[in-house]
Amino acid sequence: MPGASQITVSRAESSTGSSAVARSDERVRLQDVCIVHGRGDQAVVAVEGVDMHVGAREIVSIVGHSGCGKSTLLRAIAGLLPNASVQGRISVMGRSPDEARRSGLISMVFQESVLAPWRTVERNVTLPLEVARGRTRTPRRTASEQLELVGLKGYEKRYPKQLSGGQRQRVSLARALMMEPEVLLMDEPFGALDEITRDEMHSELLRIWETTHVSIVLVTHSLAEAIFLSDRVVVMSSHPGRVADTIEVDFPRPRRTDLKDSPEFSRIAHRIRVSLEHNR
Amino acid sequence: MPGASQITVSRAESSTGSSAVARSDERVRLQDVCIVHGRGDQAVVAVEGVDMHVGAREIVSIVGHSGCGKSTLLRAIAGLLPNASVQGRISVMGRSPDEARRSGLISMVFQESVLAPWRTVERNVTLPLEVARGRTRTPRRTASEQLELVGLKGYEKRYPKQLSGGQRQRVSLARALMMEPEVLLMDEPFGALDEITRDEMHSELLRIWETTHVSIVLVTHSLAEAIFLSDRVVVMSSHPGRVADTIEVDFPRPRRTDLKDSPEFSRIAHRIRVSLEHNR
Amino acid sequence: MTTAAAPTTSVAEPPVRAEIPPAARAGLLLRVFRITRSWLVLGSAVVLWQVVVEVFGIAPYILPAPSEMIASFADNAGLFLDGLLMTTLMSLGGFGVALVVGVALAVLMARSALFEELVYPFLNIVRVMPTVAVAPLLIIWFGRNALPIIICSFLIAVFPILVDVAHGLTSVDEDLVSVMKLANASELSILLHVRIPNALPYLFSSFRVAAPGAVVGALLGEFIGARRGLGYLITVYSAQLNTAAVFVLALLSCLVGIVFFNVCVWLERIVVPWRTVVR
Amino acid sequence: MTTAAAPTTSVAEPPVRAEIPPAARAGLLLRVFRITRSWLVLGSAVVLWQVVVEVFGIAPYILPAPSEMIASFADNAGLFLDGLLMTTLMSLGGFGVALVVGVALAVLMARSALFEELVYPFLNIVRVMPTVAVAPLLIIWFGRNALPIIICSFLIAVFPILVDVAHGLTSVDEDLVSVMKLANASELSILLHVRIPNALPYLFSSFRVAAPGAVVGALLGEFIGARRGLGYLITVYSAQLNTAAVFVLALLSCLVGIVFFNVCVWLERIVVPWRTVVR
Amino acid sequence: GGSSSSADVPAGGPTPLKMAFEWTCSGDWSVVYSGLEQKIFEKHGLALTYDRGQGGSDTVPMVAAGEFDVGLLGAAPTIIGAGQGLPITIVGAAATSGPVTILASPDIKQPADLEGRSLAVQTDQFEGAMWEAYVKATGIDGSKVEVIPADDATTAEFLAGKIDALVVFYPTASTQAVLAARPDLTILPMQDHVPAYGHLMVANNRYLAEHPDAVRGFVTAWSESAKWVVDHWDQAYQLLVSKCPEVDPAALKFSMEAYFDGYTGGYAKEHGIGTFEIAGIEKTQEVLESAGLAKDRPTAEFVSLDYLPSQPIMP
Ligand SMILES: Nc1ncnc2c1ncn2[C@@H]1O[C@H](COP(=O)(O)OP(=O)(O)OP(=O)(O)O)[C@@H](O)[C@H]1O
Ligand SMILES: Nc1ncnc2c1ncn2[C@@H]1O[C@H](COP(=O)(O)OP(=O)(O)OP(=O)(O)O)[C@@H](O)[C@H]1O
Ligand SMILES: Cc1ncc(C[n+]2csc(CCO)c2C)c(N)n1
Ligand SMILES: [Mg+2]
Ligand SMILES: [Mg+2]
Repeated sequence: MPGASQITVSRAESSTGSSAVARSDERVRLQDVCIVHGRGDQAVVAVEGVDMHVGAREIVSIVGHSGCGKSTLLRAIAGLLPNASVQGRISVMGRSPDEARRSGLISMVFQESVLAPWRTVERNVTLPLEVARGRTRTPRRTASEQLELVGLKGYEKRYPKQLSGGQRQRVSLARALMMEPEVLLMDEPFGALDEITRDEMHSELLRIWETTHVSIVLVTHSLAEAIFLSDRVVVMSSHPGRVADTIEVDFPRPRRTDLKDSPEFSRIAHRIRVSLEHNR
Repeated sequence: MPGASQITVSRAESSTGSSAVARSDERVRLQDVCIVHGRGDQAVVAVEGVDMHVGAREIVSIVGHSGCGKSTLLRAIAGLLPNASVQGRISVMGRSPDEARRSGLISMVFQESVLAPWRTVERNVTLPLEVARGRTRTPRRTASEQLELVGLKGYEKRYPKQLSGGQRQRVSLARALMMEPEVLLMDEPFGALDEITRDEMHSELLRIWETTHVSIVLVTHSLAEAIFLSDRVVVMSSHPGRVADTIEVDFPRPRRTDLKDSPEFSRIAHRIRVSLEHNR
Repeated sequence: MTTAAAPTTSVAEPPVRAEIPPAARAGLLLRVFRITRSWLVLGSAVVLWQVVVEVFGIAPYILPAPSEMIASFADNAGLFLDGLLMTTLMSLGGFGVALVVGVALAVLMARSALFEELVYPFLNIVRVMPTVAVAPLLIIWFGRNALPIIICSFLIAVFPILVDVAHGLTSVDEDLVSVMKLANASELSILLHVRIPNALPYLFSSFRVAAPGAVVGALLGEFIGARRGLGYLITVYSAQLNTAAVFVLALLSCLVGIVFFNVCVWLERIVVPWRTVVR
Repeated sequence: MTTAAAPTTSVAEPPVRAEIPPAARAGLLLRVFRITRSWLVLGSAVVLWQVVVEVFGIAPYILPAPSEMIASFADNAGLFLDGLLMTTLMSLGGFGVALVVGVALAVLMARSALFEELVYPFLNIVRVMPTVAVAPLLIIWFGRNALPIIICSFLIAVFPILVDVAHGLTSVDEDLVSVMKLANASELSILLHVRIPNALPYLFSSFRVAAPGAVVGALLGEFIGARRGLGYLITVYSAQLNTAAVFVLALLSCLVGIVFFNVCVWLERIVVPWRTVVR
Repeated sequence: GGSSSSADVPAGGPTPLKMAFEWTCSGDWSVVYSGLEQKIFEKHGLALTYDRGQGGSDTVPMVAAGEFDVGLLGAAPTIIGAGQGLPITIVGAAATSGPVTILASPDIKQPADLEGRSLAVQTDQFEGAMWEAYVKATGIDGSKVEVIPADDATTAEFLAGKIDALVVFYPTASTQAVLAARPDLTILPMQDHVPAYGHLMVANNRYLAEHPDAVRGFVTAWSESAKWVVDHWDQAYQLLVSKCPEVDPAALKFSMEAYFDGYTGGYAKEHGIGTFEIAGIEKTQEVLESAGLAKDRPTAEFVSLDYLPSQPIMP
C-alpha cells in the first residue's frame, strides 16, 4: 500500500502470535474470547476467537457492522456478562474483569443513556461516586464542573425526562468521566451529538486522557472519530464477531483538528472502509 | 460566495415572507411556531418563531446543536405534543397535525428505538399496520421483506432484548417504512449505524422515496447525510431553537455516492458548518 | 492483509447458533429436587410441628398434632373434600369475577382521572365494610345461595387486581403510545396492543395477593351463611371444639390458596416470558 | 447571510424560561370543586340512600336510613369516637409493621429466588388461615392485648406490600444496576440507590390495597377479642340488632380506610414526582 | 351468710384468679362488677381479674389451656369440651335452667302449633341438639316443621314475618331487641320440656389442684355476689349500666332479669345459689350426645360437688 508510512495493518492472526508475550504496560487483554448469548435452543454465538489488547494510556477504537458484537465485547471486558456465557481469557490490569470492576478500575458509557429517572442530572452524575466502595480519591471536579465541561451548565436540577437525547448522552458521559477510571469503556458515546458538540467532547476526552493514565476502548461508527482519537483501530467482522484487522494509527499527539483533512488521514479511513467492506 | 451556483442560502426571515403564499404542493408548513415544555415555574421555551415548509416529495433535513429543539419540532409536526404547549400554526397536507395523524398521513422514527418488548421483531414491524384504522391499502412488502431490506433477515422471531442497538434502530425504521406514509418524520434514524449499513439504509430510503410520494423530514447530525439526501437543509440555532439558515441543495437526482467527494458537496458542508458554528 | 474473499452480500447472514454441551443442563435428580423443594420444606415443617407438639406436650385443643389432623381428615374425608370442592369453586368464581371487573375498572381508571377519583372512595367502602355488618343485606338481596359467597370472595380479590392493573396500564412507554397514535390506532387498539401487554406482569403480580384473597373471601362468605364449604365446616367443628378438624379445614383452605397461587405463578411464566427479573 | 455576530461560547446557555399566562390556571371555584367533588358524590349517594329507604319503606334492621344513623352517632359519639381512635391506632400499627416487614421480605425475595420459593407457601398459609380458626392460638400466644389485633391487621396489609415491592425491586433497569456494579457499589447501595427508588411507585401502588387491608385486619382482630375499637363495637351492636349503630360503625371503619388511602395517595405525589401517568 | 369462707384467706395475701366470661358485657357481668365493688371476692381471699371471652367454643379451650383459671361458661361447650378430655372441672352452676328458647309468632301458642310452620335454628350447634330433643320430648312431628338453618339474615327475616319461629339464647340483647320489635311474640322455653343447664362455673384442673381453696372461694363469692345483686337490684343495675356503655340499658335490664331468673329460680331457689346436681349435667350431656355433639364420658371425671358453698346461699 503506497505511502502508508504511518499505517500498520496487521492480520488478526499474526497479531495474536506476537501478543502472546504479555506486555508490562498492558491494561486490557483478551485471548481467544468467545461469547454466547442466551441458552439452549436460543443460544447465539456473538463473538468468537477474539484476541485484543490495550496498553497503558492507549486509546483503542472498535469499529464494525451493526450487530457484530462490539457492545457484547465491552460488556465482557467490564465483567457484566454471566460467567457461563464468556469463554477464553479476559484480563484487565492483570485481574479478572470481575476483580477489576470491584477494584473500581473500570468505567463505562453505555450505548443508550442509562440514567436514574428519579435523580436530577447532577445527582445522576454523582451516583457512582456516592456508592463507590473503597474509593478514597476525591474527584478532581465537582459534578457541576463536569457538567459544564460537557456543555450542560444550568441543567443540574433537571430530571432526565426533561432533557434532549444528546443531553442525556452527555450526562452519561459526565458520569463516567467523574470516576477517573484506569480503563474507560465507551459504547458510541457521541452517537447522538452534532459535529460541533462532538468535537468539544473529543477535546474534553483527550484533555482528561492527557492528565490521567486512563486507557480507553471506544466503540464508534465514525471512522474519523476512531482515527482521530485512537492509537489503534480494531475492525470487527460479523456473524460471529471476530477481529478482522487491527490498524495502528501512529499520528503524533497532541493531534490538531485539521489532521482530519490530511491525505494520510483519508488514506487510513479508506483502508478501514475497505476492510469493513470485506468483512461483512 | 464564489462558485455557489448550486447553493442558495436564505435568511430565515426572508423565506418567511415569500412562503406566506401557500404552495399547492406543500406537505408540511410551520408558521411562527413556539413550543414550551413543562408548566409554571418549570416551563422552558424549546423552540420559538419557527417557519418552515416541506414540499411534495421533498426531503428536508434539520441540523442543529444537541438540545436545540429538533426532536421537539418533529413531535409538534406529528401532533404528539399537548395542544397547550404549541403556539403558532402547523399544517400537514392542509390539515392540523392531529387530523393528519388521524388520517394516517404521518409516520415517525423516534430518536431512541421504541419497541414493544413483548412482541417479536416481526410483530413489532406489523404493529402499526394491525391497528391502523381506516387503512385499506395493503402494504407493498411483507414484514419479513421489509426486515430483509434493513438487513435483518433471520431476526424475525427475536425479541427486542435480543438485538444490538443498531438492530433495534433498524427495526424501528422498518416499522415506519412499512406504513408508506405521506410524510415521514425521522429523528436520527441512522445514528446507531455504521457507515456501510447507513449507506445501505440511505439507498433503501431513496428507493422508497422514488417509488412513492413521501415527503421526508430528517433530523441528523451527519452533514454528509443531510446534504446527500436532502433538497433543503434547515440549520437551527439554540436557546431557544430558531431557524437560523435554510440551505437549498440542488444536486440532481438520482445522486451517486461519489457525489460526497465532490468539491461542491464539501463547500455546502462547509457552509452549513460555519452556519452551525455561528448559531450556537 | 485482510481475510481473502469474504462474502460481500448486501444482507447480513442470520446469526450463528451455539451448541451448549449437555453438561450445562441440570441433571434429572436436581430438577426433581428443584420442583419439589418447597414441598420438602413444608413437609419438614409438618414433622417439626409434630415433634414440637409431642416434646412440649402441647394440648390438642390448643394445637393439634399433624397425626391427629391426619386421623381427623381420614375420618371425614368425604365431607372435607366436598367442602374443599365448594370453597375452591366459590374462590374460583370470586376470582374470575374479580379478574373481569378489576381489569374493566382499571381500564376505566386508566382512561380518566375523574373516574379514578370518584370510584376509589366507593371501592374503599366496599373493601373495608365489615362482612358481619352487611351480611344480612347480602343474604336478603342475593339469596341463600352461592352468590353472597362469591361476592365476598370477589370483594377481596378485586382490589389488588384493580390497583396493580391500573398501575400497569398507566406506566407504559409514552413513545410506544405515540407510535400507536401515529398509526391512527383507536384507544381500544392502544389498550389491547400496548397497555394490556404492559400491564400483564402487573396483573400476574397482583394475582399473588388476589388468589389468597379470593380464598379468604370465600371463607368469610361461608361463615356468614352457607351449608357447605370449608368456611361453614370450620364454624361447625369449632362449635364442637374439634380443634384437630378445624385445623385440617383451615389447612385445606390454605391448600386452595397455595394451589391457586402456584397456578398463577406458573401461568405468569408462560404468559409474560419477556419480563426479566433483575436480581 | 447569517444572523450577525451570534455569541460563540463553548458552553450552552441555560434554557430560556417561559411565562404562562394566568388565564391558563384554573379558577378558584373550579379548584374548590375539584377538591370537593368526590365528597359531593358521596354526599349525593347518602341523600339517595335516605330517599330509597323512605320510598321503599326498607326496615331499619335491614338497612337503616342515614338519618337514623346520624341519630345513633349523636347518641353514642364519645363511645364511637373512642372506637374510631382505637381502630385507627391498631390499623396504623399493623400497617407500620407490614410496611417494615413487607419491604424487608421483599428485599430478601428480590435477592434470592430460593427464598421467594420457600417463603411464599408460608405466607400463603398465614394469609389464608381463617382468623376464627387460630383466634384462641393468637390470644394464647400473644396475650389479651393489642398485639393479636395488630397482627391481624399486619397479616392482611403485608401481602400486597411484599408482592408489589418485590415486583418493583426486580423490574429495575439492568443497565443501571450495571452502572452501579461498575462503581463497585455494594448490594446495599444498589438496593438503596436503584432498587428502592425504582420500587417506590410500586410501594405506593400497593398502599392502595394495604391501607384498606390494614383496617379490615384491625376490625377482624377486634372481632375475635377486644373490648374497644370499631370491630368490637360492631359485634356488640350487631348482637343488639342495632343495625343503625352497626352501619355507623362500619362507615366509620370505611372512613379510616378512606383517610388512610388518601394520605397514601397524597404522599405518593410528594415522594414519587418522577412517575408520569400515561393516560 | 357467707362468713364461713373467710377462713380461706391465705396468709400470703389474696390468691390471683383470672376469670373468663363467655361473651362480652351482659346481665351476667353484674355479679362480678357488684362483687368486686362490694369486696366480696376480696373477702374470700381472691384477687379476681376477668375478661371477655370469644364465644363458648373459643373460651372453653382457653380455660383448659390455663389462659384463664375459671370461667362462667355455657353448659354445651363445657360438656362437649370436657367430654373430649379437656382438663377442666365443673365446680358450680350459675343457671340450672337452659337458655334455649323458641320465639314464635303470636298465633303459635304451643309446641304442636309449630307443625306446618317454619322455624330457624342453628342446626349444627347446641340449639340444633336442643331442637331435636325438644321434638322428641313434646311428641310433635318434626318432619312437618320447615327447619331453616340460621344465618346472619334469619333474625331480620323473622322480624319481617317471613319465618314463623326462631330459636334463641334467651338472656341476650338480641332477644330483647326481637321482643322490643315484636312484643306480642309467644315465648316457648325449651327448658319446659328438655332439661338442660345454662351457665356453669368451670375451673382449670391444674389451677384447681394448686388452689382448691381459691376455687371454692370463687364459687362461694360468686354466689354471695349474686345474692347481693338480688338484694340490691337497682344499685347493681346502675353499676352494670355504667360499666357497659356499649350495651343498651334496656337490653342490660332484660339480660340481667333473664339471667337472674336462672340464677335464683328452680333448683337454686331450693338448694341455694351456685349449687347443682350431677344428674342435671348428665341430662344436658344426654341431649348433646344424642345429637352427636358430645362424647359419653363419665361425669365423675369432670364434675365435682366439692367446691360448692359449704352452706347454701339462699336467694
Ligand atoms: N419535558 C421537558 N421539559 C423541559 N425541557 C425539555 C423537555 N424536553 C426537552 N426539553 C428541553 O428542550 C430543548 C429541546 O429538546 P429536544 O429534545 O427537542 O432537542 P434536540 O434538538 O432533539 O436535541 P438532541 O440533538 O440532543 O436530541 C432541550 O434544551 C431540552 O433540555
Ligand atoms: N440477549 C441476546 N440474546 C441473543 N442474541 C443477542 C443478545 N444480545 C445481543 N445479541 C446478538 O449478538 C450480536 C452482537 O450484539 P451487540 O449488541 O454486541 O452488537 P453491536 O456490535 O454492539 O451492534 P450495534 O452497533 O448495532 O450496537 C447481535 O447479532 C445481536 O443480535
Ligand atoms: C346464656 C348464653 N349461652 C350461650 C351464649 C352463646 N353466645 C356466646 S357468644 C354469642 C354470640 C352473640 O352474638 C352467643 C349467642 C350466650 N350469649 N348466652
Ligand atoms: Mg452496540
Ligand atoms: Mg433529539
